[in-house]
Amino acid sequence: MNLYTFTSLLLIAIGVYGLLSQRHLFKMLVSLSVLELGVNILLVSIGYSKDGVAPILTPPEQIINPVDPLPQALVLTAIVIGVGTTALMSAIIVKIYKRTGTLDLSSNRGEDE
Amino acid sequence: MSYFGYGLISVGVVFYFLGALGILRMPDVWNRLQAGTKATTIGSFSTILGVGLIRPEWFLKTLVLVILIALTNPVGSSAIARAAYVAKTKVYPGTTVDQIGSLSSGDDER
Amino acid sequence: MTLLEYVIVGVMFLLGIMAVEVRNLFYSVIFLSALSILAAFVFVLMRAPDVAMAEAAIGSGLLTAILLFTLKRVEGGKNE
Amino acid sequence: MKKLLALIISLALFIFLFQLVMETPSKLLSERVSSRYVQKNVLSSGEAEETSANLVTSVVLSYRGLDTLGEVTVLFAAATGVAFFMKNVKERLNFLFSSFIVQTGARVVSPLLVTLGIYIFIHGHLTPGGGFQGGTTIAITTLLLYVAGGLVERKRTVFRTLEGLSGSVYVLIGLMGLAVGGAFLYNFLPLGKIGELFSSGIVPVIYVLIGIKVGSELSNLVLHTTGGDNS
Repeated sequence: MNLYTFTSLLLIAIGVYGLLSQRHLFKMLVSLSVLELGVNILLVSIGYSKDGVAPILTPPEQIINPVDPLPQALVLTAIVIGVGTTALMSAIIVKIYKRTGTLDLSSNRGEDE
Repeated sequence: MSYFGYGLISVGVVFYFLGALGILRMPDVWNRLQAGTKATTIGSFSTILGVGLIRPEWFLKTLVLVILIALTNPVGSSAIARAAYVAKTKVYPGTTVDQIGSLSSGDDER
Repeated sequence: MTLLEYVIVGVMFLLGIMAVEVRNLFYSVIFLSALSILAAFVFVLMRAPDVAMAEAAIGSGLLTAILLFTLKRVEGGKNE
Repeated sequence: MKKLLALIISLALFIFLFQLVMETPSKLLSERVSSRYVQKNVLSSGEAEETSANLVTSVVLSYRGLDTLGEVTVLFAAATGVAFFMKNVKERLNFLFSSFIVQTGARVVSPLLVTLGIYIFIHGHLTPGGGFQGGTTIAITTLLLYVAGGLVERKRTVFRTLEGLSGSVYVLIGLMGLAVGGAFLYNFLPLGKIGELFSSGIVPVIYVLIGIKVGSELSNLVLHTTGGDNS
């Protein structure tokens, strides 16, 4: 348990709080981005060790005590996919705005009941 | 050689301090932008070149960095200033000259 | 070094709360962008330079631009 | 009232996750899954997975190469979805601050940025960086040219062609590995020594392809998000 894991848990809690409390679609998108950032930091911080070095081999010697490269590879692709899904969500938000004229979830609750 | 590099880094730190002071003390957006951009451009130049003089094997890389900063920093600050003008930000009352307004008064909307 | 880490963690916490809670949607996007830059710095501190490069390029550049374009399309959003 | 409930729920989640992380034991280096990729020497030139200097690249393209193909496909699906949803949006976004200075600056800086992106993804197996980061840099160049006044509006078919071509060549290299060595994405090129540019077999080739694919994909995504006539 180091400081970065604590940070990531804080960010995850903030994201969940935003998703639960906000009633505006764009704010929910921002909350989801914060949540995603927290999950990325959590995954990398699991592989972090305090006296580790970066997992890049430099020519003179063997690498002694690197941090775990497996979560880093996972997070690397997760970040790039995250921007794709965020763009998809924002396109859907634009479509919803063109259809209904509002993005506030509490105002058009009566339509689907 | 390396003492000269440390001297350049000290000059850069002084310029950074002046830039921060200007951002705190200046009255409106354009004055702050001018203080910040000019001071930090010179500060970044001398700091990066100082690092390049201390470690001579990095000198070419630092030169490339200086060229990139010289290309991008004025363009960025000009874009920010123009955006602030278009957005009708509040102007410091002591300002006397408005050259953009006199030049393109009609076709501001483009 | 540790003082720097504590300061960064505190600022990240504040920026996260501001990004979720602030009324103006434009400010919300800007706080999210600043949070991404600090997250890239945290990745550098965690010895993950690859992830830091991707996060800095995407979080400050592409994600902010896409969210701002969306915000301009929905005419400011009219939050409340 | 509702905010209080949300606060209580998120605090409970935070405490639950905190307990969970506290009870997870931290593993030693030799017990990790990735220890085989970590313990390698610069001077040796052994198996296929041991000859790229960047361990993250080695994990991304050797250990999880098929996953990476799937992830690039997910990105393609997201870009297609954005194009579908933005199809009927007619109006373009205009930028009032695209002045003469910005246009000239974008024209000067953009070749340097594209060169930087290509450098990043060619050296992906030696230094930090790789296909994903270089592709993102190229997409940011597209964004810069768009903001500077729509200098890339005619390049959409180029991006689409490049993206389809690189994806096809990725699958083709995988099938060639299947034909030569009996496994999909088998590393059939000569391996070389760690630290040189032409080393570690098909890894730099695939990373260059991923860089081109991600760059054109994200550029298409940006151009679709800005709307206009998507054709």
